[in-house]
Amino acid sequence: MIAAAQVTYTAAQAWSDLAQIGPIVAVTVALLVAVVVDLLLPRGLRGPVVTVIAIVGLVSALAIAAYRLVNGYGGPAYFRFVSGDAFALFFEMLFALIGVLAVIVSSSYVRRRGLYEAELQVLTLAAIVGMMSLAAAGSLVTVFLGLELLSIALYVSCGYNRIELPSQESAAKYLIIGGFASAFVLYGMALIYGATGTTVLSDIATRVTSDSAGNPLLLLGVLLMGVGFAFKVSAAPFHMWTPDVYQGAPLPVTAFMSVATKAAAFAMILRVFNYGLGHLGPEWQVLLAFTAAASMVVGNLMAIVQASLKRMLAYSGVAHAGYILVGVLAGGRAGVAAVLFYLFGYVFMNFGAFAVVSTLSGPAGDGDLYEDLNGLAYRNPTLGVLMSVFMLSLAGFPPMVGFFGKVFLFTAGISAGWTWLVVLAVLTSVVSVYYYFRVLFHVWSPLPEAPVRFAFGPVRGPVTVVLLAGVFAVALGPLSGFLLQVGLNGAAPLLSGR
Amino acid sequence: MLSAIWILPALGGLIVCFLPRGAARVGAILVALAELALTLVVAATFDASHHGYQYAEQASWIAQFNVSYHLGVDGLSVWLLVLNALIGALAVLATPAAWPRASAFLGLMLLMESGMAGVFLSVDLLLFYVFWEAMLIPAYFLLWLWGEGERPNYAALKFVLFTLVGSLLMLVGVLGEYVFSSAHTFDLPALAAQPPSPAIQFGLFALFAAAFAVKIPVWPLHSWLPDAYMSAPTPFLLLLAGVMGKTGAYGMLRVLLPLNPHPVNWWDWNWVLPVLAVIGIAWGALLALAQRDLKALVAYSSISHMGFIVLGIFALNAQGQEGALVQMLNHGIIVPALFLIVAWIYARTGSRDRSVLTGLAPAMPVLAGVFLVVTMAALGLPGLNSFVGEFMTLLGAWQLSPWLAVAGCIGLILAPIYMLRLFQGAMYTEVAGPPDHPAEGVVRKDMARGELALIAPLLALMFVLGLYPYLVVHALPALGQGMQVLHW
Amino acid sequence: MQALALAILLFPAAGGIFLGVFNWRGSRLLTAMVGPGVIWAAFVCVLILLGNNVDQDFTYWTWIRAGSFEVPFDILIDHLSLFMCLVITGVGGLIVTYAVGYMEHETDGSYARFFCYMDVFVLAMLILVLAGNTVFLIVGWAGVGLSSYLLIGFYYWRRSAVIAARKAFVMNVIGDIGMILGAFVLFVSYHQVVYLKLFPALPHTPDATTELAAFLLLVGGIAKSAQLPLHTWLPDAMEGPTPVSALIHAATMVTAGVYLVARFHPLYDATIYAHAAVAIIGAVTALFAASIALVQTDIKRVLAYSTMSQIGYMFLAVGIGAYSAGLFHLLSHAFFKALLFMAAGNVIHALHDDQDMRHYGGLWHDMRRSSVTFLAGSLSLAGIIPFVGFFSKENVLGEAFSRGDGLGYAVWFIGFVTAVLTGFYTGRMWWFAFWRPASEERPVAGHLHEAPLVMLVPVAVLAVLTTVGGFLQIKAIGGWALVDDFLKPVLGEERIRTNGLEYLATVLTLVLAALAFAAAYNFWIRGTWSPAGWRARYGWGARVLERKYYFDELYDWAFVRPLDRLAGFTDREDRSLIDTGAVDVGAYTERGAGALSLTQTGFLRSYVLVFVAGVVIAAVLVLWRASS
Amino acid sequence: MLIRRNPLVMLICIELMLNAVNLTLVAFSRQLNNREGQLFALMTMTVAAAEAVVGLAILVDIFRVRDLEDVDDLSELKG
Amino acid sequence: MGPATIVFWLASAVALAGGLGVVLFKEPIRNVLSLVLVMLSLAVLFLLLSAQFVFAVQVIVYAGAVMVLFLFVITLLGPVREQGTVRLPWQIFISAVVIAAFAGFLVAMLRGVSYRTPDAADPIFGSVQSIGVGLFTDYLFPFELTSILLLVAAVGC
Repeated sequence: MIAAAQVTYTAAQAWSDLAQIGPIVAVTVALLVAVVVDLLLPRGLRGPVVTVIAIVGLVSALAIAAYRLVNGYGGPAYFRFVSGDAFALFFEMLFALIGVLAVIVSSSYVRRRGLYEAELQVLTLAAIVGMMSLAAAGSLVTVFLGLELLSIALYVSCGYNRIELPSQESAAKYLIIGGFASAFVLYGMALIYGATGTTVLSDIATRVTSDSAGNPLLLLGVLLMGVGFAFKVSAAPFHMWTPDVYQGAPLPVTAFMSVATKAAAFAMILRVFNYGLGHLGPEWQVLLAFTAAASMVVGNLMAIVQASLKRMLAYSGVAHAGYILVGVLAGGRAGVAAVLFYLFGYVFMNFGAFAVVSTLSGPAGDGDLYEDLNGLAYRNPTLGVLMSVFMLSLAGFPPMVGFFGKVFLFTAGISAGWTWLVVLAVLTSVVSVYYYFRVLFHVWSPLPEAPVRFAFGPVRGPVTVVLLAGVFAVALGPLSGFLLQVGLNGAAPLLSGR
Repeated sequence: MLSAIWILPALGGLIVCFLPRGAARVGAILVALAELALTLVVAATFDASHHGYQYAEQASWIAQFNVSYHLGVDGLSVWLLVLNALIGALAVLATPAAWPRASAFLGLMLLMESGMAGVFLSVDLLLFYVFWEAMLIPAYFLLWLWGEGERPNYAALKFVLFTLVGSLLMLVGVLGEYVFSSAHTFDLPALAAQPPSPAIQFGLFALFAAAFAVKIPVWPLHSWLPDAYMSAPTPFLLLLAGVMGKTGAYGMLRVLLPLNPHPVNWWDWNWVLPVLAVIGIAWGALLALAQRDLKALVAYSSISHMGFIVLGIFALNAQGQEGALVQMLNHGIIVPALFLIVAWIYARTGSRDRSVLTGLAPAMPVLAGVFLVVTMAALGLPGLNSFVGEFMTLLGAWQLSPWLAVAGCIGLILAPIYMLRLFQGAMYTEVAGPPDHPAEGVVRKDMARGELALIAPLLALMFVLGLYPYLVVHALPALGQGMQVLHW
Repeated sequence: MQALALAILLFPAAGGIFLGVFNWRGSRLLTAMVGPGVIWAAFVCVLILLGNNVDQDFTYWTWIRAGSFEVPFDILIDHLSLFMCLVITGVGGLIVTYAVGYMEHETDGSYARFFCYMDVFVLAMLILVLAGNTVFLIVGWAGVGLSSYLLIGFYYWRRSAVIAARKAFVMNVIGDIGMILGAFVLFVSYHQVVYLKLFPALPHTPDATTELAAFLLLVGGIAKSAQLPLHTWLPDAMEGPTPVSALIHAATMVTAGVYLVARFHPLYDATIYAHAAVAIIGAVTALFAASIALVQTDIKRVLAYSTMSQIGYMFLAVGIGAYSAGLFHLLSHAFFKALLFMAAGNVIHALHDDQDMRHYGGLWHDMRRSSVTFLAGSLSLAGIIPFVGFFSKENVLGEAFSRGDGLGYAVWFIGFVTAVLTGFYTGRMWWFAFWRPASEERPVAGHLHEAPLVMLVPVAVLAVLTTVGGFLQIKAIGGWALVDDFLKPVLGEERIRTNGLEYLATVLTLVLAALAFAAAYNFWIRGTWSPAGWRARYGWGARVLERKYYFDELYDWAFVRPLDRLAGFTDREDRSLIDTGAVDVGAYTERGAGALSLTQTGFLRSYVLVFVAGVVIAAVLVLWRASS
Repeated sequence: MLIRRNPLVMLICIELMLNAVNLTLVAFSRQLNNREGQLFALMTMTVAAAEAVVGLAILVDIFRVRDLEDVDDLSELKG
Repeated sequence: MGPATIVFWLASAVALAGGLGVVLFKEPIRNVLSLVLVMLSLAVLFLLLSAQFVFAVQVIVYAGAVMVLFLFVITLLGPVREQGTVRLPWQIFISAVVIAAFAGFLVAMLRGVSYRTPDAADPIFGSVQSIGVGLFTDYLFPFELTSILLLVAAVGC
């Protein structure tokens, strides 16, 4: 009889493992309840109830994450496949926050567009579970599964608006290229597994030492995974999908995707590259340096000539990916903390901008052109001012968080020796000011006589979201010291491996 | 106390933005005058003997990078603060009641004033940079939404992009300073104590100088000025021309020189900039000669005047730099007066073209008299304020190298020519007859009492600073220790 | 005493401000009272100071302090400055009282404005004279330039006046810059600004810095005293009202250059070339101006050129080291030139502002009193025996003659020739304008009403001074020299020992000048040598003189026109070179972006292709990095 | 995948690539003699299946709207 | 040349042929069938690598269920041959070049790998029991994740 391998897994340890990944559990529970409720309730009630459940789940996840972040962080759980350390908690808190915002905005958007609401919330919840597990991943397997769960949830939500072709086209494009890229990642992971013999990141970290740079398996693995990650972060040579998908997908999905995927992808890069393959530094840094430089240039240049707001914001996302890559390249505690800080700030800047654009969309379709913004400041002053705040923050003007993010990123960059990249970043961000100010031009240009395409009704939901995002964007500027400290704590566990 | 100086206009500005037109105007005036009083109190109680920063306020802001919210005022910045507050108050008062969207306009003006006050106050490099950029945003909106001329947005965008290229390069400089200087802090005096190696200083100098050169503007980077000044509305122009240029020059004195005392690598920067300044003086003067529009003439003349300031700063000796500071104050007094007068002439005659304007003196004798005094001050007539600055700047430059001073004198020779063309072009050409029976066409529209009251403080300052510059100068030796590069 | 010294300045300042700001629309009487009264008050203060024999440097407050460069606001009271103050306030007071009458047909506003400007001028002149340090000297220097600009351009509804004013001001600014650079050199090499500290610091042997400083200060002197290179503004300055010409362009301002050299005599003693240059410029200008005066038809222009010529004499005197002789000639010139201007003013006033001598004639008969005074002035100008002009001019020429070296004789000879020419054009002016029977075009045919009392009294006083003044210093004929003794404490010992010969020279010049004056009689009146005949034969000479040796055209061609062209060039250059440079950058980025956006074709397969291309590039990079 | 124009075929190619990865994983698992590789292979299978399902669903949606058999037709979003 | 190596060469040849077939056949149905062929040959290879459970799953689940679904969808949507306008003429040429470069890299990199000869596999290595134990102890978390993944896929379509 083949003796079964004896594995001890006591109940106590089960509970402690569960506690480590508290937020993920909360969101999963919410997801399951939502699915069940979606089936049982009559048509009318479904949408709002699911939204409420989603919000409750996310808020509780947020609470758990915050609570754990405050007093003591956990260690690895489930045989080091996932860990509850500060880094993971930081991101879980971030994703829960994004989730809450996204759910509010999408519920009112969907209702206005006459779409079917419940499924979208479920998909968002699923995506968040994927992201959280990705951020908390302890092993390559979890990374891959989190990535796939996130991607598939997004493929579906991109194609959510079944009636209109652009939405489906964006979903199809995203799926095919996404599959292609995840095949690359998978193959890279297989090679790393082949070379190191284990998929657990902490073991990989110990086994990969600086002298093992010669091992071709590792090199190829790094290359392929680097390519896949760059795709996910929509860095330059692999960003081709971003504008089309952002433009095609329904607006709240684009908003969620632009912010959440970027954050999750960067968490993944930090986990795998900075932590796992720390000693292989020079190799993957060259790769990321190339993509960073390319994405800064391409992102900013392309954004100038865009006519559609969503495409412009997509390219600005590509550019910002380039800036954040500088932080990743810098590595070290300052670098990682700068990345975390910038991601937190970027979330609010970008999400706020998208939310403002989403308030423009009426039953007829998304208000996507610059002209739709004309005289926004006069029609709805709060939105106008807040849009200006977001644009200025994205452009990196001081009182707002964008500036401080850039300062920390560039300081880490320069002290790590990437001065040429920082200078390139600075010059390209001057170009970025041009198209951010073009938005300001339309927002503040005097009210045109011709009625704008979308006179939009009362939009309390997204306006509150925008307000919240705006307050965060401005308030975080002066309070950046506090947030940076949180980032530094988050970065600590990551680097303990090295 | 010092925090109040920049918070008061900031808060005031925000509040005024949302007040209705009437209340906004009154509120703005109150805030501006309170700010002026505050700065005057600081200036009055400023004791010149004490070296280093007074009224220093320090609180840690971002501990990880030991960035501290550190404000302080010393000989250099105390009078610039007063100038900022004074010109701000005048600008608010100069806004006519029937100004479109007045409350937003006044609010943004106060915000800009608070930004500039912040620049003069901050002793921490990062805080300096934050205020440096923050003052740009209201300036963009003011220049664009209320700009005259055919393409205000083009001018505003050009202004912002020009300044931004400079200031973002400065950002790299600021961070480079933090990284490369062994002090690993953003505190100016500490950074000045341990400057990095000359080669790094060379690079950092270039980065910082880019930002300040655009702002002042120094010769090759000045092409934004004509567009910006021509399309700027008059009240905003007072602040833009009067004070914003000075932040650049102040930055040079506060940040650029102490932090990189000898930026020598391929070439010595301390030699490049005085030459550029002198070219700027000549270039600005020549351009002013060629202008037909009065406002453009004054704009270009201010390039020439700013050239003196930069020349003084880079004379790297006591006379030169003190002359530069005095010249900053003088320019900050004279240019707003000139722009006010040009605006009043424009209001009365409807045109700014030097050749079209016929003799106005008989119609407005008081305006003619005031215009005469201001023109004389502008061309540096000894006895009035501008001479003191120019004399000491040229004296400093002479000690640097006689040829620089001689070249600077070109500006002195050209100044009377274009200033008198400005004055006589408007006032005296083809006057129909002796003053008591002016030509029929010219309706007697002399200066109103309000306008006179507006320009009176500037006139008084011109005389006071002309006859008793010691009032300002005695504070100078108590410059911050950051200035030890200057072998007094 | 300190307060009194400051009072000299405060009186005219107060007057100027009061008239300028308050009394602008006030009563004419008040203006008439305040204007001259303030100057007489200053005169009284000067007298008091003179009486108490004050010789002190009063410091009031620190003007500028920048490290070692310390400039106090201080007034230096010594015999030289008191001497100049006497001239300024005394003659100035007379002229301003005369102006009360001369300007009465002006409107209220302009009347007050005129006196305000006059007071400002006197203030500036006093600052110039009383300044105790180089920087304050420059302040006074430019103040005088400003007030001359204001007064020349007083009739601003006349375009020519406005142009003349601007021209004068720009010339003065060039002079100011010379002064400023001179002050720099002095401060940089001797680290002193206050006279009393600066002069002892000066070396006694001539070296490069003293030469340079002296030359630069000389540039200032030349511009202010309208000497040769920078003289073109003086004739045009006649656009201003006659009292202005009298005060500024005869008595005070133009003599500033002489005062400057006298004040900086330790510096000039320590130089050879600069000192000689002063003399040469003075002599050449004297000759040059006298020659032009021969052909001028406007009475005020004749007087202007004669002023230029007389100042040439003064420069000649200080240039050869005879400082007190120069100052004595300055004093005498102030008397008779102011007299001539005011007398001419009376005539112009009577003939309704007609200044052309050809329309005069028959004045001896119609305006006897003014003619008498004018005769006294003319004789003094020509240098005839009893008048002050003779003594001061001969004194200068005597000093030049007895200097003994080459420079002395050359300069003396030029002075001698100029004296003859002066005699001739003065005679021409007298006979042609006054003695000749009334010409047809005379605006007022009948009996000319003589000037009012307020205009005649100052003229009479000056006439008396012109005749009596000579006896102050009759050194020319071997007598006592009061002026030299008065100025000895400041200017030091006389450098030139007089030998017997120069009396001979003096007699020679006297006789020839008298003959020239007489010759003018039959040249213009009896017509033995008809003017037309001369003009036919030496036509070209006349034209050259009339066109003032084409200096104006030269300056215009050399400076004014190229400046405008250069300005136009820079304006175009600024737009094309720098402006488009910046804008192009924006355009290129835009075009680059456009090209890039073409790659976004929308075809899925091209995206995948770019993706794989990216992978290949990344692979190359990683390989290169791994191998290096 | 780069050459074929039919979206369905593209999905098949992706499946092929994932199969290839499975092969390498199992091979390495055998070589390193630990079972992680095989477990990972199982995981990839489920993921591949899920992706195929979703892919086909989306393509069916597109086909329902208009009969497309060439992926290049999908090019409204560009520029 | 034991029987195992023969089977190995045979199976890998078939897999290669199937792969080419998937890419080159014009008819979609032929592509799917060749993919099934590839999957089966892979299953045989798995057997050789003593991964019995994976072999079983591959054959039953993957080859069976997924491929059948593909077949079904293709037949539903009309298996028409590929033709119509060729929108991107240069696409084929450039992609060929790129693919060649990429393959070159793969080969160059992998040639240098030194393979360790695997030691003898104990009997329960690839068996269902060891996979089962592993799945429910070490891989517990990923297992749960896959369940969520499938749930989403179900909701999605």
